[in-house]
Amino acid sequence: ACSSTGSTAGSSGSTSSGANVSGSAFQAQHKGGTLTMLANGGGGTLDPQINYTNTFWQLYQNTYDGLLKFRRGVSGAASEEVVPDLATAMPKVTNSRKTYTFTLRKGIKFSNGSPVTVDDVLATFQRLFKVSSPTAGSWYAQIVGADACLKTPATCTLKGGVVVNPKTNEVQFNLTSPNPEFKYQLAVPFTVILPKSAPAKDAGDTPIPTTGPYKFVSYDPSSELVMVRNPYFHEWSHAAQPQGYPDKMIYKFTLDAEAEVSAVENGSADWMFDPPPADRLNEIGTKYPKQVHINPQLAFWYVPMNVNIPPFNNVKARQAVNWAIDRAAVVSLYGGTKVGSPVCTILPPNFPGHADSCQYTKGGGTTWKAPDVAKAKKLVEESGTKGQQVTIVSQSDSVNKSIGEYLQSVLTEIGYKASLKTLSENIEFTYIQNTKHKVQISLTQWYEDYPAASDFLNVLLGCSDFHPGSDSSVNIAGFCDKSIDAKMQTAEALMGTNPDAGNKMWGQIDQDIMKLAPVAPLFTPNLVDFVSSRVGNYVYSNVFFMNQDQLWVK
Amino acid sequence: MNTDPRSDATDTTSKEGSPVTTLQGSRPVLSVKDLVKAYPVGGNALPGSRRQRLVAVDHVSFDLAAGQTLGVVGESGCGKSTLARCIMGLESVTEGSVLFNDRDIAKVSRRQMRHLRQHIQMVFQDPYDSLNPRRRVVDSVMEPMLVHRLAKKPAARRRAAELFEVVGLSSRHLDRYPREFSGGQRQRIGIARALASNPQVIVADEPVSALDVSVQAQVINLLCDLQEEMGLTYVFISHNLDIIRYVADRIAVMYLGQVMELAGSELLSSSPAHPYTVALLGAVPDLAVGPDLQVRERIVLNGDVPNPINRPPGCPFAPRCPVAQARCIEERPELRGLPDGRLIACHFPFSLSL
Amino acid sequence: MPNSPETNCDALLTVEALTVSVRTREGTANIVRDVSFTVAPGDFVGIVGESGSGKTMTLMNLLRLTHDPNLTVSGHVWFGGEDLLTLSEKRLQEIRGGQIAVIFQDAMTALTPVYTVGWHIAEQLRAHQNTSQKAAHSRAIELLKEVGIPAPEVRVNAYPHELSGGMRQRAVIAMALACEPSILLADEPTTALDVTTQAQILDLMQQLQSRHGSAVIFVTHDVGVVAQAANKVMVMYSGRIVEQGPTQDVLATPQHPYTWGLLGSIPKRGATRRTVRLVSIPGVPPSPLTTHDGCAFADRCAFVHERCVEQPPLVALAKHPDHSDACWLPRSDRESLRARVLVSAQPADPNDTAKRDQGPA
Amino acid sequence: MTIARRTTVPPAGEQSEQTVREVRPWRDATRDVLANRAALVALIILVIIVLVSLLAPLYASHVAHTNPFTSNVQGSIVVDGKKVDVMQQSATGLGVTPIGPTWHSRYFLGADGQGRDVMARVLYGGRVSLLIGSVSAAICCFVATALGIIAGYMGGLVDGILSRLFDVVWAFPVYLLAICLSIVLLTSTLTIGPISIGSGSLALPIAIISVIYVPYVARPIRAQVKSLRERMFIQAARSVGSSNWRIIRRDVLPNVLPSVIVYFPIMMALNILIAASLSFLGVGVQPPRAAWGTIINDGLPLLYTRPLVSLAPGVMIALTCVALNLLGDSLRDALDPGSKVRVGS
Amino acid sequence: MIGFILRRLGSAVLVLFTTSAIAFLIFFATPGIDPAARIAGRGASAQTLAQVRSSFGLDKPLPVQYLLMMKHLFVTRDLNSFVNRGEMVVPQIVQAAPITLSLVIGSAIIAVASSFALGLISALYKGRVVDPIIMTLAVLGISIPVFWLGEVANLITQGTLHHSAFSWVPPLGYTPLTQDPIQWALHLLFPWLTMAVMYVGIYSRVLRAELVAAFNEDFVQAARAKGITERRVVLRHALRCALIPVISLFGLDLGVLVGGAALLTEVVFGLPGVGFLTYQALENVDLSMIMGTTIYAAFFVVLMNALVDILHAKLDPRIRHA
Ligand SMILES: Nc1ncnc2c1ncn2[C@@H]1O[C@H](COP(=O)(O)OP(=O)(O)OP(=O)(O)O)[C@@H](O)[C@H]1O
Ligand SMILES: Nc1ncnc2c1ncn2[C@@H]1O[C@H](COP(=O)(O)OP(=O)(O)OP(=O)(O)O)[C@@H](O)[C@H]1O
Ligand SMILES: [Mg+2]
Ligand SMILES: [Mg+2]
Repeated sequence: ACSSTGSTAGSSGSTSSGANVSGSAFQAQHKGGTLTMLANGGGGTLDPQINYTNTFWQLYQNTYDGLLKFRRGVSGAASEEVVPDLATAMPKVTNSRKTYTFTLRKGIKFSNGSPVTVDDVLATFQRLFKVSSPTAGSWYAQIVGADACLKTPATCTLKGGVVVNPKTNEVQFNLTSPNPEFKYQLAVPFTVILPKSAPAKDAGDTPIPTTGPYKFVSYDPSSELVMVRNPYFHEWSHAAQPQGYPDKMIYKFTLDAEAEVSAVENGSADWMFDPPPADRLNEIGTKYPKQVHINPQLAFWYVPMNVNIPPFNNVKARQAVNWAIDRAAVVSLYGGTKVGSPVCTILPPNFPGHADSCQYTKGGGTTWKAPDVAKAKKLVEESGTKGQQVTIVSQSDSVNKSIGEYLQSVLTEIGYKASLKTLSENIEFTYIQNTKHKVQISLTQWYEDYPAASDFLNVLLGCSDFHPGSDSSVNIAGFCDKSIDAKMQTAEALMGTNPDAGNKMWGQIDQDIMKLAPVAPLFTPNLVDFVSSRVGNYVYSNVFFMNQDQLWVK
Repeated sequence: MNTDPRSDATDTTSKEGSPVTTLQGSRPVLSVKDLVKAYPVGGNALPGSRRQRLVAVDHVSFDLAAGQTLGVVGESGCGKSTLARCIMGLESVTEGSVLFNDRDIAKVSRRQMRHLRQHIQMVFQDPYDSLNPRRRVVDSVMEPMLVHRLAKKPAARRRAAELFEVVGLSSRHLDRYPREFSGGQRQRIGIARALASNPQVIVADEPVSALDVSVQAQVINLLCDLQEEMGLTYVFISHNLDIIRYVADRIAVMYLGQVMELAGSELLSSSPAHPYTVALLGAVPDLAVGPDLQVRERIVLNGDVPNPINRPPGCPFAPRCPVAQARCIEERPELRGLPDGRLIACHFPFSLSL
Repeated sequence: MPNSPETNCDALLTVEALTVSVRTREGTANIVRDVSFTVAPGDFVGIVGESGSGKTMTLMNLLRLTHDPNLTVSGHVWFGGEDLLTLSEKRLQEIRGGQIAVIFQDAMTALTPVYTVGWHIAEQLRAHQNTSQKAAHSRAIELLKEVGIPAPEVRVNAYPHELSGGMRQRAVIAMALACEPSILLADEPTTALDVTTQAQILDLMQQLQSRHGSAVIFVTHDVGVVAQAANKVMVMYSGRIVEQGPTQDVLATPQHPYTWGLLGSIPKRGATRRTVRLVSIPGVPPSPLTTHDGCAFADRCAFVHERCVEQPPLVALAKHPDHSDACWLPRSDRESLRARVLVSAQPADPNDTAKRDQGPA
Repeated sequence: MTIARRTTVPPAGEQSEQTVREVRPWRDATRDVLANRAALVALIILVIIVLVSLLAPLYASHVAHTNPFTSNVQGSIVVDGKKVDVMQQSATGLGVTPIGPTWHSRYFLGADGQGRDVMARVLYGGRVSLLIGSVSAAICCFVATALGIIAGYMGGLVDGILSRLFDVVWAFPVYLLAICLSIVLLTSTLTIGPISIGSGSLALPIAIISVIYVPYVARPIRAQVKSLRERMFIQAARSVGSSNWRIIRRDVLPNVLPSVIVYFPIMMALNILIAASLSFLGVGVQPPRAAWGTIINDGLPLLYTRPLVSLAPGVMIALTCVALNLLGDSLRDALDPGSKVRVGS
Repeated sequence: MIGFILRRLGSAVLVLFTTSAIAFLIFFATPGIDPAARIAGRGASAQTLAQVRSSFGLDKPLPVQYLLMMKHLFVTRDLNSFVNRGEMVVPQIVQAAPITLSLVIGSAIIAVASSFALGLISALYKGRVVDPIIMTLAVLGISIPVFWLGEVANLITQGTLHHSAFSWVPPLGYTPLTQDPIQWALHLLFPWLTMAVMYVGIYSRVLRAELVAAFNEDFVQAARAKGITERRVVLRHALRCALIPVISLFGLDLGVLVGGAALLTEVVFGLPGVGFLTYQALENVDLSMIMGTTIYAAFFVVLMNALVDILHAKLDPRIRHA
């Protein structure tokens, strides 16, 4: 009975205390029923090698399997562990960490009845390039032969990169250089094993056969997605892919968040994907405390400042912003102290490499206490940037906009002529990345792909992710400090050999970066899951959130 | 005048020695030669759609000497207003020419046209519509003077005041809006406007049709007096034969865009030659007031004016003509001169009498 | 029937002191004042007068056809022993179109543009007779034929705008005659038409009237039309009847100065601007808003005198009891005064600008 | 014949000088508007709304003592002797609710999601909304009049092209056009000659809104000019020798002006509504500026807890638009003689 | 007649082309919405971007891209959404259309019925108290922002009163008619009413004005003179003629509404109709979807324009022969 785990875990963020590492045994009496889930809109294509949304990554956990997988059926830190899934065991790593060898389990069938073979594995990795999977060029470029695949996807063979042996059922990956994060990258949905018959193009709304406990029946992005049990599924690893409880899962996509809350409240739906709107939090917190589960997320909201154009090319100006922002106020705007906690570092609490430290808080200390507006004003004065025009760019949804408005008010207070420009979330993220738009300061957020410090520090503030003039330049601040970049290389290399030392080094890099203040971290959000009263067995994975298939609806 | 409309009117007159078309020795002020005005109607500009031609004015010719009045009479839609607009240069001419003091209005440049406009002015049918309701009447009257730079504003205003007195209005009313005037008064203002640029020719298109009988007489008297005083030349259009007979020296009877008969006023009313003229005269009730009052027997025509788009091939009047013969339906009669000086477009003149 | 007039038992319609006034923002306007007349069967009554003299208002209020809440109508309109002004709406509906039909001035606007001519006639028929749609339709064709519309089987399905003005007016006449009314009210039925067409219509109306024997009340501002068609004439000025009588009498020996002006302002045959000057009545008709106790024509009258501040009554001529007028001028002087009006106009003196009709101001 | 038809209405009695009432079209219209009770009420409401909007700074600084543009998330005020947080944390720590109406000088209508005084914001919002409404209505009417006159007077090809253009703008879904345009303009600064419209600028919504309804006004104006062209007084002006430009200025313009004036308040109401709709869709006035529409939008997340945040500006919009529409109606009655029965004169 | 049809078709094609071209150009004038960047996902490498660009034809010249898009939209009808590659534009619109139609038609029926009643009463009782009351309400109807009214309706029916007076109101959303007619109607009731308010305001005002004008027409008086009942005078003569402009107006509005102008109502009430689709496409700056909905909208506008012309000719014989 893990149902209470999440809700008790919420307060401090240390969720591992009550976690059941091995996961609970299957309780047959709760098997059956239909789980109804709600989301504001569909998650786009159903193709797991292309889809890059939280909405569907969560679903792929109980439908598809990769060679590896983050542990399922458990809450807390244990869920960050990578376990063998379709592979019989964790890979043998040889050739100075450049060769990974897996053995494929036998006797597993796709939901269309065909068996899972090593050919499917090879085809899956070729398809990764053929369909131009979003991270094909960044995460999987080190596989031997990936260069050619990136150039001409249609003829991708990955010869020498992915070597399969149908006799031994072995799969071998050869990399051009060591990649400490490779195991994580094999545990995300991009590399789930698909039948080789899967079309070499975006499958769109057409489901591709699954291996997990559920399969997709129908998908209409504007109305609903239906999943039923995969008749060919049997549990081969309780840790990687446990049996699910509901017989059927329906995901509906037509309501807005307000309506979703009402629907879950009155039991016409069991769970909502979207965070409950801020004005309903109080209501559900007081009226339905038992149905609310709050869990910390490995993410942070932050304010990147463009270090290459005025006024934030001046470090004092950037520091001033860090001093001035009242993180508590921002948390208030986000929904209150239960749903977010102020942060001072880039790496979220509980994230590998995180070390408590706070350089910009009134009175000092390792945690954030209060803003120091006087100091901020002084710094602005000293920087000589006072009175300059500053435009903040934020997303246009109500929470982002209200934080944006707050920032605008703060910047005005410390001496800038600030204005706010809100853009639809789909534009904003690419808009602020492109240096052509001369964005001075913006509001955005970063959610981890997998639990590795480089996924924050290197990706967000490393020189390699700064591409002037491109819409894909996730180093929004345009921060490129040669010495820090060198340190990051070292830390990354260290991760392969000595993860603890590596993580420690990442923590230091975090603080070094914060001295230069290219960003102002605001808070780390907590995920509020609101479920209907009949739902039991709530399990929350740090990586892919709630385990939908583990919910009891009976 | 002979049947060839292109020949010079004065010459033909001298040849025929006709008393009616005498121009009292002077050259014509206004001379219309073979004027045709056709409108494209129906269909559209797209290729493939057949546009039809509506001939509103069909080969009309006449000369007008200074100080004379030409009356134009005819039923609704016979092209009287179109003729007036063509004379005024408000409408492009399809064929033929309108000569004002020997200059072809259709061919002069825009600047010259503007200059010419000064000398030909118009009085409109609807006194309620011919004055801009949103402008003071004085502005309307001053407009020709300002446009033609005949006077600066204060002088123009003084002249407008004079003109007001001339047409029998008080100069105190200069600054009023048209709404404040009765129809007859408005028509006087329209006349004042027409006089403002000292024109030689005034084209009056049904100037009294919209007015009450008692007021009609006021306006007709005014126009006649002004003509005497200023030596104006009029083209006077009306559908009322009584009025035309009263004001005109010569009368052109129009039917379906064509001149049916053109003759001196007295000649035309005393001995109409064209059956249509006869019918027209007959349709007008004669009001000889007094003990000798008697109502004359009328000639009632059958049918309606034919559609100007599908004109009959023969005489346009043939379908309604009580004395039409086969030839009338087949052959269109040309306008020709008769010995008594009148011009007529009929194969069988004098076949119908009052 | 308490107040039914006994005097005119042979009269078809008797109008007594019909008065129409209307409330406006500027005050109350008397549009029709104290109008009385009778119509016998077979009469063809012409009402003449200038625009705004109240002709239409008189005619329309006989059947209470004006629907303006600001209007007040008083007096009596006796028809068949009933006072139309006090009759119930329901009974009135039976009379309208049935016993008394109306022809409007502009046939284009008097026909609902979206229905065919046949539909209009059928509606008229079916409003008063219990006939089938089909019978009504064939009767419509007959009626159209009767008023001289060529190819009535085709025209019956024509929409008003598809017909020429004359045909439209004929169709309206056909509609009005559909139920064989005993009285036909016609408001300027020929004003919008060409002279030749006007002659056709007048001819037609006279024919039909003599055939059906109905009485016609006929409004026009063209004295010529009255002269041609009517056997009785009423001259209206400023809402009052100023002269009335048999057409012959009124036109031959007009009594009222206004009638003189009216007749004199029409050019006579043979008269031209060089020989004769038109008689014109100076000024314009008074606004119905102005309240004048005396004779309304006084302002424009060449023979105005002290008595004119009083409203003259309609008095019959001694010799011709049917011919009456409302003027204070002594009967004996009328002949010479009339001659003066008409004679003074005779020799036109173009140089005498003093004679020019001055505008009112 | 009905008396509404001008040609049968006899002129004013002109017997004597004294009885003649002077006619001044504009003054008459003003008098008519003022005589109409509904119009008078509308006018008074409008004047009040404009006045209080103009006096918004006075209210904010002297009555409410707040700055309606500064977030006040952590602030607190004293209400009835008790200290109250402006943004009240719920006991469970889930959710924060802004203070409700105090019915005192501060936070009279409560606070919005940023802890700002709703009353002050609504007043300030009025300034922006009215500005957007009036300026875009003015631009729209101006452009539409110009185009309508050109199309109607020139006729032919020019008319054909302009009419098609109106058709296209009309067929283009309004919101689509507005949102598309505003996305373009938001993300890239629009530069037309010396004028450059940045994202924060009010010129942005004004520009968008004034484009959308140009056909709405231009089409009837075009039709009116087309029929005016056939009117005799225009022919008279032409026959007198006036140039086209002079005719347009002296004869056409004064005659379409009444329609334009009638359209102005109606367009203003429409524009205020469409500006609000655009704000609702997230394009339009950008913060920190607030128009009524943006305040409604800001208040939507608080709809169920603090409905006044959205209700108050909505009521203001409705009130303003009712007043403007009533004014437009009575202007139409006063300026368009065709629609009214005039007797005597 | 052929000329008429040709002209209609010509202008329809012109409008469709221009609107789609405008939408297309606006899209490409907008920075930061490079579809490739979004298709490729966050943190995509430059190669991936280039790859996506070429595979989706985004590196071709604009006119070619436009033509390609048109081809996918009309010929093969397999145009994919730019944001959610799996979504096909045409089926999405086809699916959303019935919802918009349900909304618009229901609301139109309510609007027409009530505005007829109100306009007729108002015109018949012109000068009495009911007239100004109705007309003021009508003005109010056109003065209330529809989205605000919708939100207020939601506040009332879904807020605190939801548990008492309005417990019968289902939560926001849509149920297809084929699935459950009663739920369908209940779901749409408040959207219908909300959307109808403005149109009731417009039509009742127009109808009243037209009726008042018609009552002043000679033919109404002439009809009375025929001795037919007042009822017939009003309904068959005055109303029949007054209806013509109202019906044209109604037809045009219907076209615009079905074309997506019901967007605000759909968004407020969570109805996944075409307007909602448009709204989402705009939020996501999804060009192909925007193109789809724009052309769909323009199509309906043009179609309704044509229908109105035909209907107009049917109702008004004067037009037929012009
Ligand atoms: N702009 C135009 N386009 C097409 N046809 C026209 C145009 N103007 C006049 N017509 C047609 O030309 C013919 C002559 O018209 P015109 O106005 O000259 O007649 P009219 O004799 O003045 O008639 P009325 O007595 O009614 O004024 C008519 O059939 C009319 O329909
Ligand atoms: N409903 C009304 N309200 C106010 N005044 C009216 C109304 N109906 C008519 N009048 C006025 O009554 C007077 C007489 O009108 P009426 O229509 O009877 O004149 P008429 O003699 O028929 O004129 P016309 O020859 O122009 O048809 C006019 O001055 C007119 O303005
Ligand atoms: Mg004419
Ligand atoms: Mg009349």
